[in-house]
Amino acid sequence: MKVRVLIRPKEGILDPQGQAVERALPALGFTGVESVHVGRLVDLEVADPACVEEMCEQLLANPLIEDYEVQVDDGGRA
Amino acid sequence: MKVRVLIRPKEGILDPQGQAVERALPALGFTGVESVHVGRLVDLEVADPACVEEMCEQLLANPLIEDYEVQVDDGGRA
Amino acid sequence: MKLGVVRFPGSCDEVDALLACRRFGEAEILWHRDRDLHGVDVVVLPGGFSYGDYLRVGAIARFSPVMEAVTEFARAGGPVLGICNGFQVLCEAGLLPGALLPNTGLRFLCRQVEVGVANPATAFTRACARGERLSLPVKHGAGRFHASEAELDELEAAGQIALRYAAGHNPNGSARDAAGVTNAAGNVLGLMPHPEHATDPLTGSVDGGKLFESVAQHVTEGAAVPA
Amino acid sequence: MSEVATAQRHRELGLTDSEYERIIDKLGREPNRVELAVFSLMWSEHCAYKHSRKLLGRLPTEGEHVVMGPGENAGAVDVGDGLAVAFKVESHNHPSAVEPFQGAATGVGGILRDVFAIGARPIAVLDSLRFGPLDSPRSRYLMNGAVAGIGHYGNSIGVATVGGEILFGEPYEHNCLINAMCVGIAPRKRLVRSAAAGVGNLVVLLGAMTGRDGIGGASVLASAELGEGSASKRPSVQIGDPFEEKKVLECCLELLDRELLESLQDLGAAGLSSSASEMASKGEVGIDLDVARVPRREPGMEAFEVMVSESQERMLCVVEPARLDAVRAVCDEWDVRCTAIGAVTDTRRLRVLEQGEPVGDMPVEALVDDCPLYDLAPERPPEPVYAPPRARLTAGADLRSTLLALLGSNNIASKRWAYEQYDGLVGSRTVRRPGSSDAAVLHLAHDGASGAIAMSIDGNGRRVACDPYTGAVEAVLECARNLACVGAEPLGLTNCLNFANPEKPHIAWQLEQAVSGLADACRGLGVAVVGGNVSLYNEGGGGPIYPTPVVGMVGRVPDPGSLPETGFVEDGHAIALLGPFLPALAGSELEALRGEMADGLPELDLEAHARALEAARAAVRAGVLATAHDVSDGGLACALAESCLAHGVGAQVDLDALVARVGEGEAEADALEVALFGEGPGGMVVAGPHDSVEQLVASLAPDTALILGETGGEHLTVETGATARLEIEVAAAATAFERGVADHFS
Ligand SMILES: Nc1ncnc2c1ncn2[C@@H]1O[C@H](COP(=O)(O)OP(=O)(O)O)[C@@H](O)[C@H]1O
Ligand SMILES: [Mg+2]
Repeated sequence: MKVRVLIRPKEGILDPQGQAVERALPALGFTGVESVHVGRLVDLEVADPACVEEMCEQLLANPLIEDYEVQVDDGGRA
Repeated sequence: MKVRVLIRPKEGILDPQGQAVERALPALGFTGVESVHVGRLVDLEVADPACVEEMCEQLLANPLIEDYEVQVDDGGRA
Repeated sequence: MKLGVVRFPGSCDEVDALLACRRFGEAEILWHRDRDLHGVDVVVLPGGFSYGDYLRVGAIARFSPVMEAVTEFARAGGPVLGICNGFQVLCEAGLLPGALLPNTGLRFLCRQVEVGVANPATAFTRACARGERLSLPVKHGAGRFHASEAELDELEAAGQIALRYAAGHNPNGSARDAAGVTNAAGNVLGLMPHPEHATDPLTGSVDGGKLFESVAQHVTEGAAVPA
Repeated sequence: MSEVATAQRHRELGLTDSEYERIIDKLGREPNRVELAVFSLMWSEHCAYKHSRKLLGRLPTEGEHVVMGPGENAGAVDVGDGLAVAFKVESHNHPSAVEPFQGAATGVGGILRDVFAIGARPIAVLDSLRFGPLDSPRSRYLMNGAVAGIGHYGNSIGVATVGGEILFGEPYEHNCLINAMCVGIAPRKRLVRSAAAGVGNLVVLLGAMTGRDGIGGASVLASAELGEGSASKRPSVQIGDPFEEKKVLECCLELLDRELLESLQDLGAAGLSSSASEMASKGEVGIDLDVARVPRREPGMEAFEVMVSESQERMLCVVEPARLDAVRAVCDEWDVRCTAIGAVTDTRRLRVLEQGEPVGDMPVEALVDDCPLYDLAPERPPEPVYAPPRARLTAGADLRSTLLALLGSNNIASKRWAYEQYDGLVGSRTVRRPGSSDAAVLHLAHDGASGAIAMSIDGNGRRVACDPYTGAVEAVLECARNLACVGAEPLGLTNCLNFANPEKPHIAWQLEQAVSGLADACRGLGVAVVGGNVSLYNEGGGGPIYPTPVVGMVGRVPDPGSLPETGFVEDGHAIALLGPFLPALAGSELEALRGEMADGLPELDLEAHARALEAARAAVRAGVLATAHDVSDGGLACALAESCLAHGVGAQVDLDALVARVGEGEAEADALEVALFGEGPGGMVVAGPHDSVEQLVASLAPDTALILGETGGEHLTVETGATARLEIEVAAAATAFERGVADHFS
């Protein structure tokens, strides 16, 4: 089954990448953009989606600094 | 409006990150995982979601090597 | 004193660490697949890019077979030094508090910095005086030490932030200018600067030798760290 | 395939009709798809050097230090104690113009492979980069990406990036140059050649899986002008994987240490096609390859795609069948993929099979040696080829503001912003890191040799554009002077010839002149060329690049323990100017800042320069100098200012003698300006205790040695007679110098 994991910097943790993007946008003519955050996306195919949570805890995310969200593509809308 | 951009290595482009994760998982006891790809996730709030496409082309993604998918959070399910 | 330097696939500074160690004792390379530590007195996790660090620095390396033995060794009070990537691995493995994030400048930085010894009572700083300044190189892209404010207060109170960047020398935005952090017992030190690259007058400063001298004392005189 | 379709296809692949005829002639029939793909790449400029090979014959390639000359993956010279130093420079210009980060990263990956392909452990990388001026966003984008990419690859694989140069000019705006040089070290007995040998031996592929990377890259990206259509060619960006290469590198060196390989070759441009045919050609054998055995990253790849894929981080080796298991065991230990994909035959043909069925069959000689070589039709251009640079200095600026403008200009300002992104220390050999020396110095104690090696990479395209012959000579001299500043004598030279379209007569003239200049300079200094690379067709939308021969040199330093610094180290040292330095404004940075460009550079006397280099080297080796710094861009004033700002030590100098040397013809004010900011080869600023410097100067002819003054204070003060003509606080000079480039990226 296809699974998508969204990993984001925990709230309150400085996200210089997000800030850099936010600063760069106006120069390109994009205004009205805020709260930019950059995280990671992991797509995978797995036999048993139940173990993805555990994978995140152990490897894909660092729970000290990151939040994660698991989305299982059950064929319909993610 | 909240927008989420999913950025992934283009198909056929080498994805060393995905490979590294895929090879690490069995050692942790996670079997049956394949097609791992690692990409980036950008969350942002924007007044006019119509311009996000253009932002991806110009800054957020590298269209030469990455595909992107824009998801607008219209209040309901993304 | 016998030191073991762990080589992960993708380690880069393991030979540098080995050469530095050999100035102060015997030293050998431990392969990431090793399950025992060949009886070494000190373990060094070197800098470099273990497993390419493609997911998150240090994330994959901590699952190497050798890390089980290192964890056991550290928990039993054995001295463990994590340099740069090794620091990152120790945090990921939970042997040290906190985490290391990308530098605030978002770029890799290689430069000489000044570091002050904030706690001279750890296994790796006991040959230093409190407040002593060391000139050491840094070279990393993800060295910004992070922990919660409460945790940082605790670490500071307990003397676990053993090394601090001197004013104006913090290269990465580390909280509280933390350059090197120990576990509560003081036998595990992780630091972003590279002491192994500061042991030869020909290639730079020799201040990094202080860390190796410290651990040599620690090994020969016993673990009783002077208060 | 219909005849018409085929005809179009060969042209699309970059083959001319007559080249296609020749292929038919060599094969005795029409090529099939696989063969056409292989031929088109093997006969591309990039692989066949069809417009440069004849010229390259002029370069001297033999010398007492040479262990391996051009023709192997990298050249090698002897450094004593049974050790050899291998090095080569290579370009990755076109890929970097498309995607600077990955282009530059894979450029580094490629040159590293060339060095470990001959059995040497890479220990240093140097980079030579050219961009448009930094006030252009595109130039900043390219530089930002390229520098990060070089750092990413070198830092991750653990090879120190210890030196380089970055220069700017309008003609590079649409066609940046990314040249990378790698230096490696090996016990001489580990050096290996790429010639395949031993009929019946296995051909084994090591490393990464094969994907559709850079299909057609060599012909399309590297050998054609980047024009409007290039957007459609873009999907062929290759991604570098330094982690994979690190494993492959360690694995290959271990395989060689255990003497398990007969020969070894990297996969570069044209992938398997070129590696296999060159190995077969050098060994005078044939090779059969079965593409079905090649591990693939993607499903559905066709045979021709496998043959021409430029997937990175792969090596090809020849192994005796009985040793295959031992090879496998080493590969397993390093977690490196290892697949026998073919065998050495006695047919002298490259045969491509797919599951045993032949899908291509070509004479090796036709692939490697029979590509037509073209004569250039050089013609000196009747009028200037390049528009002068944009003026950036207001007319009538006084000497102080002129100096500040120069120090802060793109070309002269500190490149700290870039080199701080490179790990220059890994390996524990770096005695002189970037910013602390004109040449990088690496000691060899850990490798079992005494002493150290010094290395430098140089080339000033704008000066070569003013005068291709003299400009090229100067590039060699500058490299040698950088080495002399650390007491190193050159052991060998590598070069990368970055030029525009050689089919145009004036570009051909530049190329011909520059190669002659290189050849003469090498002969004059007694240095052999042990390898190099040619990158042609460097003209994007904005016209041709400046002709840019880049020279890399490696030299030997007997004692790295007492090297001078590039800056003044303490007050009260005597300052002298060594060398037959005769400054002129022609081709100088000042001229460029004023928006002018000379036609022609002053002639120079190579023999005098060779003697002066020898003397400078001897002086440095004598260990009496605290400071030695080469006079280069921005002239003597900039060299002095740089020496002051390195450690914040001021200086007071008197230029009477130099002004007199500059010249009869010039009005006095002009002569001072020329003495301060004029450029030319041969100059070196040195400092040290009065006794030793005065003795040194007295021992040399007056036209090659002048006492200038003394270090000390917080200013750089220049006098003529007893009158101060230019005074500047060292701190102000430092600020201009440090911010000139960095501010563009903040
Ligand atoms: N400008 C040059 N000067 C000297 N040798 C050169 C030059 N250009 C190419 N060569 C030599 O020609 C051979 C082929 O070069 P190249 O195709 O770049 O090799 P590779 O495919 O191994 O990178 C090499 O041995 C190289 O050293
Ligand atoms: Mg090669």
